[in-house]
Amino acid sequence: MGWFRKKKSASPDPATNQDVFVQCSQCNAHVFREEWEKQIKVCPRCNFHDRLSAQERLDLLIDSGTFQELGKDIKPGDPLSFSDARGSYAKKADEARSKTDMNEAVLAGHGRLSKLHTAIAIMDFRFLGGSLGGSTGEKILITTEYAASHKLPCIIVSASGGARMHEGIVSLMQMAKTCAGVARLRQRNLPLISVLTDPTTGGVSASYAMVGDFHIAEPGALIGFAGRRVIEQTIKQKLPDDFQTAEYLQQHGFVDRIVCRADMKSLLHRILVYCGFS
Amino acid sequence: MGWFRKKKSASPDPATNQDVFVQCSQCNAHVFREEWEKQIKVCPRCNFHDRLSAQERLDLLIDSGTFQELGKDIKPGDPLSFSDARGSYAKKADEARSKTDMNEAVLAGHGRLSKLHTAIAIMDFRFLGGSLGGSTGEKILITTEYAASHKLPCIIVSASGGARMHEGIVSLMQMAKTCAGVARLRQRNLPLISVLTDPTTGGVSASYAMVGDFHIAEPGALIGFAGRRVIEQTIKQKLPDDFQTAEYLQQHGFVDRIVCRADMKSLLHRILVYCGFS
Amino acid sequence: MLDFEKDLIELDKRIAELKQLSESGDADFGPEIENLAAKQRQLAKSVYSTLTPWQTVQVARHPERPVLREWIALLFSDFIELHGDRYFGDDAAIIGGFATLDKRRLMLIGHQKGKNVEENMERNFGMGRPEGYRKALRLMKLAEKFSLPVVCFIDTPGAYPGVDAEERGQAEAIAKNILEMTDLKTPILVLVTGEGGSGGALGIGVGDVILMLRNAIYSVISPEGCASILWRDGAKAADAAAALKVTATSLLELKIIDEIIAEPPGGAHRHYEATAEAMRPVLLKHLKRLTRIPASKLVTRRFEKYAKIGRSR
Amino acid sequence: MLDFEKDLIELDKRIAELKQLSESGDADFGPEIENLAAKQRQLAKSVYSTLTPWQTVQVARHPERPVLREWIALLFSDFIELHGDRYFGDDAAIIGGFATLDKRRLMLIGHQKGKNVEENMERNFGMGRPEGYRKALRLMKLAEKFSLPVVCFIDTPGAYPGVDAEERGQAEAIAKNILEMTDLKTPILVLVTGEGGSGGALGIGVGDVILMLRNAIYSVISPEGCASILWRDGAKAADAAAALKVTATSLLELKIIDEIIAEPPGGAHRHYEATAEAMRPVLLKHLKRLTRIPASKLVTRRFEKYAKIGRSR
Ligand SMILES: [Zn+2]
Ligand SMILES: [Zn+2]
Repeated sequence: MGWFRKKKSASPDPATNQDVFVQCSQCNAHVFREEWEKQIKVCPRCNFHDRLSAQERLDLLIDSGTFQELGKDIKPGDPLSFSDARGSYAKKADEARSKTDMNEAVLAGHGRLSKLHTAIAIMDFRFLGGSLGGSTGEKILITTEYAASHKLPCIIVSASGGARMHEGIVSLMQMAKTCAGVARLRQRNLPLISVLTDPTTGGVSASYAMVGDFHIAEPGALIGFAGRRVIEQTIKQKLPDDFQTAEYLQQHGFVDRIVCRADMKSLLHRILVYCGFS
Repeated sequence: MGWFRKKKSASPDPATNQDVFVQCSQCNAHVFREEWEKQIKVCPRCNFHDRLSAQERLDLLIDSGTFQELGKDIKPGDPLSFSDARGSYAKKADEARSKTDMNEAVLAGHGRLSKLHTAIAIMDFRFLGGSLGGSTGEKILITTEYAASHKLPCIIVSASGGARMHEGIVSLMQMAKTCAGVARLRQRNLPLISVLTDPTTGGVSASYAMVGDFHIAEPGALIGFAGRRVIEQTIKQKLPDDFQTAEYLQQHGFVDRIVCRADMKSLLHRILVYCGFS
Repeated sequence: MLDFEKDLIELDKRIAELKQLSESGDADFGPEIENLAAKQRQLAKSVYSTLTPWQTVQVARHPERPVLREWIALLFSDFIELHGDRYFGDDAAIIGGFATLDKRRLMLIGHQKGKNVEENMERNFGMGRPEGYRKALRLMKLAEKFSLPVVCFIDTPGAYPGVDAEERGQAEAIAKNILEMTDLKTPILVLVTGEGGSGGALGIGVGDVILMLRNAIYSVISPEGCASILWRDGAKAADAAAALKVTATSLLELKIIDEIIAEPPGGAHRHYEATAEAMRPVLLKHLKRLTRIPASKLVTRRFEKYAKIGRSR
Repeated sequence: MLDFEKDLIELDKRIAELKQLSESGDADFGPEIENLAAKQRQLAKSVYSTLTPWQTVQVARHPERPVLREWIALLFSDFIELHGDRYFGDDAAIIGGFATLDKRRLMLIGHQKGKNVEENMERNFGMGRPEGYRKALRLMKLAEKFSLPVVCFIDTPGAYPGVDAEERGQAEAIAKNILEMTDLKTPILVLVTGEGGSGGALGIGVGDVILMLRNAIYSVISPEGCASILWRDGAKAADAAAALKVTATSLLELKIIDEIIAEPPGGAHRHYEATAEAMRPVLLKHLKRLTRIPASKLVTRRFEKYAKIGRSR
């Protein structure tokens, strides 16, 4: 499971004033930075949904001032004392922590979504590619456990390249650990809404992200199990452009709805109301 | 749902001595009648499984002298007072009764299968093409209900062209009625073994025959929802020879095992033992 | 154009012409229009009160008859369509999702026909494939989980008889749905709005209460199919339609359905809104009643109801 | 031929030659054979007691290593294979059915590799597709219904990374299995016999007790894949194998697995029966213990066990 899949984010436009313009990485449109932020990083020309940080996503979904974080201090362990050619995992994790100002690839907690109390976990792709390590899984689990014990709905926003291979088998086992948490929601008839954002692949797509009661995706998000390159090597053919997009997944029956970012909060709210929360 | 699908049975061979030989309708082999009966109507040359009457099937599966029939007197109703160009349904049903010496297309009851007590319903294609009428459904239901109330496993041997259109909507509703019976087995964790014999199509395949815990088919049996001719008209193409055979169904994931007639009883027994009966 | 509607359509046209003339301001045809409209209502009433079974079949299949999307727009609010079966695909011929009927939240599922050739190609004429039935079941289980009643709108010529549908287990998908619906721990309200085509209808049609629009039909086989088999002549479809008792009135007599919802004379295809408004209180009445019954009791009653059908003893 | 096995294979050959000569009756090489055999045992012991992680990977993937069909023949009686997922197909890469181990009835599920090119084409090298995982789940639910323990034999390079597998929801199928296995109300005993390849292994690998053969491996990614990503050089697979801690001994230390089943020196691929006989009592011991625990307790313990893994606080 290649956890570090690359897709360029919109970048400051070097040809023009970097403070004023942003260039869309999909259609190359030059967009006023102010407009870009106002559109929550969605290109006004081509509807490209650029990646959000966990904090940006939280601001988008949870009523201001209502969020209570859980497991803020949980940070990556290093169960294998792993090092590769480029150094130790411990160092990499520290770098990720200082780069993102987060302790792990998940922001976990609970808060109000248009007044409805909900547990929520949001992944951040900037933190080691949103890879699933032991503490990542732990923060997903404390979110589902909080929902289960407080009888709350649970929302998980995924963004991940897959397993965190520096934690080896411990990373793999997080798929079981998080699903065990989902099972406890299910035992209590509590809804899990899985929000699939770009990218949701590998071990995350093959665990909690794909066992929601509802699978809501952002347009164009990459969602799949195996990496594109691995598949191309296996079948010795080029893959179609829409392969593993949210639209492709919906067509094949695995996504309930694709919704533009601006409408996400209201859709989640309406679903929660239908699930009996008020 | 065309209930009267035709497939020639092996016939007395007119070219030779009709009392002594039978001709296989699949490979045209001439087989001694005595041998044919000894092989339980399976062609020794090509393994063609000719259709059995319900009584023959019962003799094959249930220990001699242990069968207790249920609902013997249940005979077809005529809820629509149905007549067509060739006369009344009531008359047709009477003819079927005298031809087959049965009151309905199902032989229902309970008995011992290699000493294991089991409820069993066996369809007979000779009775109006094994079509599913109100009383047919009733006899399936009394079988499942007997199993449910006595905590017995249930075996249903299907052979049917589908709905009995002379009973119109009442025929259709038998699909719900029989499945409601199956649900009550399921509620009690009692196994349903569905034995699929030639043919199992239309409303029977789309109800109790396809919701067994185990789907055991005879080689070459025709199993499907829509009739071959209807499909050919829809797609305007000829269908492959193996379309809707037991082998095709197994390949597509809907049949657990295909087993030769001679081994059927022992397989059913082994499965029942695994289900906890002894 | 349906044979028996010729005169009605003629009157429709003349009324429309006079209205146009009135609007262009040349003269006031008000009284004449009123006169013709009254005549039209009278004629519609007489034609529609004496429809033969075969004529009813034709009305049920009328290309202008409202399809599910239209019923949704007319009756429900806040529809959230939910896609996909989570196994193979998303069938456009059977759709479903959350919907609200006068503040009552429910899970709506139904066959989706098209209104023109393109739409019908996309919707496969409302003929479901296994993935459609499996999607429907997924939504029913969600409804059960979140204690919402299920409302099914039936309008299909039948389940799709194609090679791919057989390959992916059309029979199994329908059988599974029927089984699960007999055992679903939440109310199921079924309304046949157009064609109730055999197993393709029943695959989302098992319920606590079965309603039918006056000019809908429900049958184990198409009249044409029955005629070609039992009469050896597809042209005897009218005879078969009568013999099969496919109309709402016959099915109420047979106690297969629980209530008929009237359509204004002239049929639902002429009166979308009025028909919807006739449906609303009936749906609400049954929803109210059913949601008060404990789930386990519902399942027992559902069993008993189906167990009785076709009992000849 | 594996590098580190060269001398062993040379001895194997010489022993075989002498045996043949003895049998042809020309002379009695009994003492020489015994001598060589002792030497061979000694060498096997020393080679196999010091395998590096990368060498272990190679043993785990050895083309002569027993595959599921062979384990079934060696260990179980009355195997009744059950086919099909009831949705789409019957995957030959993941098989299962009822089986009996010394009078204990159970549901056996496992990856099925081939032993030659044709078999491997048919079995897709033991790489499951969604229909394989869905069949496995169906069988687990049957086991739960009829109160039989589930025994899973793991031996796969990974789930199949193909277009069709993605189309039919490889991720969903594996995720669903993992979820259901954490919640299955019957004992699950898992044995990694060869390659435990990532999600493809875990898709039938969640259980109450996880066992491994001494020379089996279990990893989140293939050493080659990890090397090409983290070392930017696929040839550094040996380094990656060591860093990933893929061997049974490492995994026991990490408390991911519960017990190691020894293989005779020389490996399972040289000692089919002896390895099977080493497996039998261990499987029986755990089956005996697990089947005495009430199902609800099992599920709670399973949750607690997985909840602990990777907890860094
Ligand atoms: Zn753009
Ligand atoms: Zn023959």
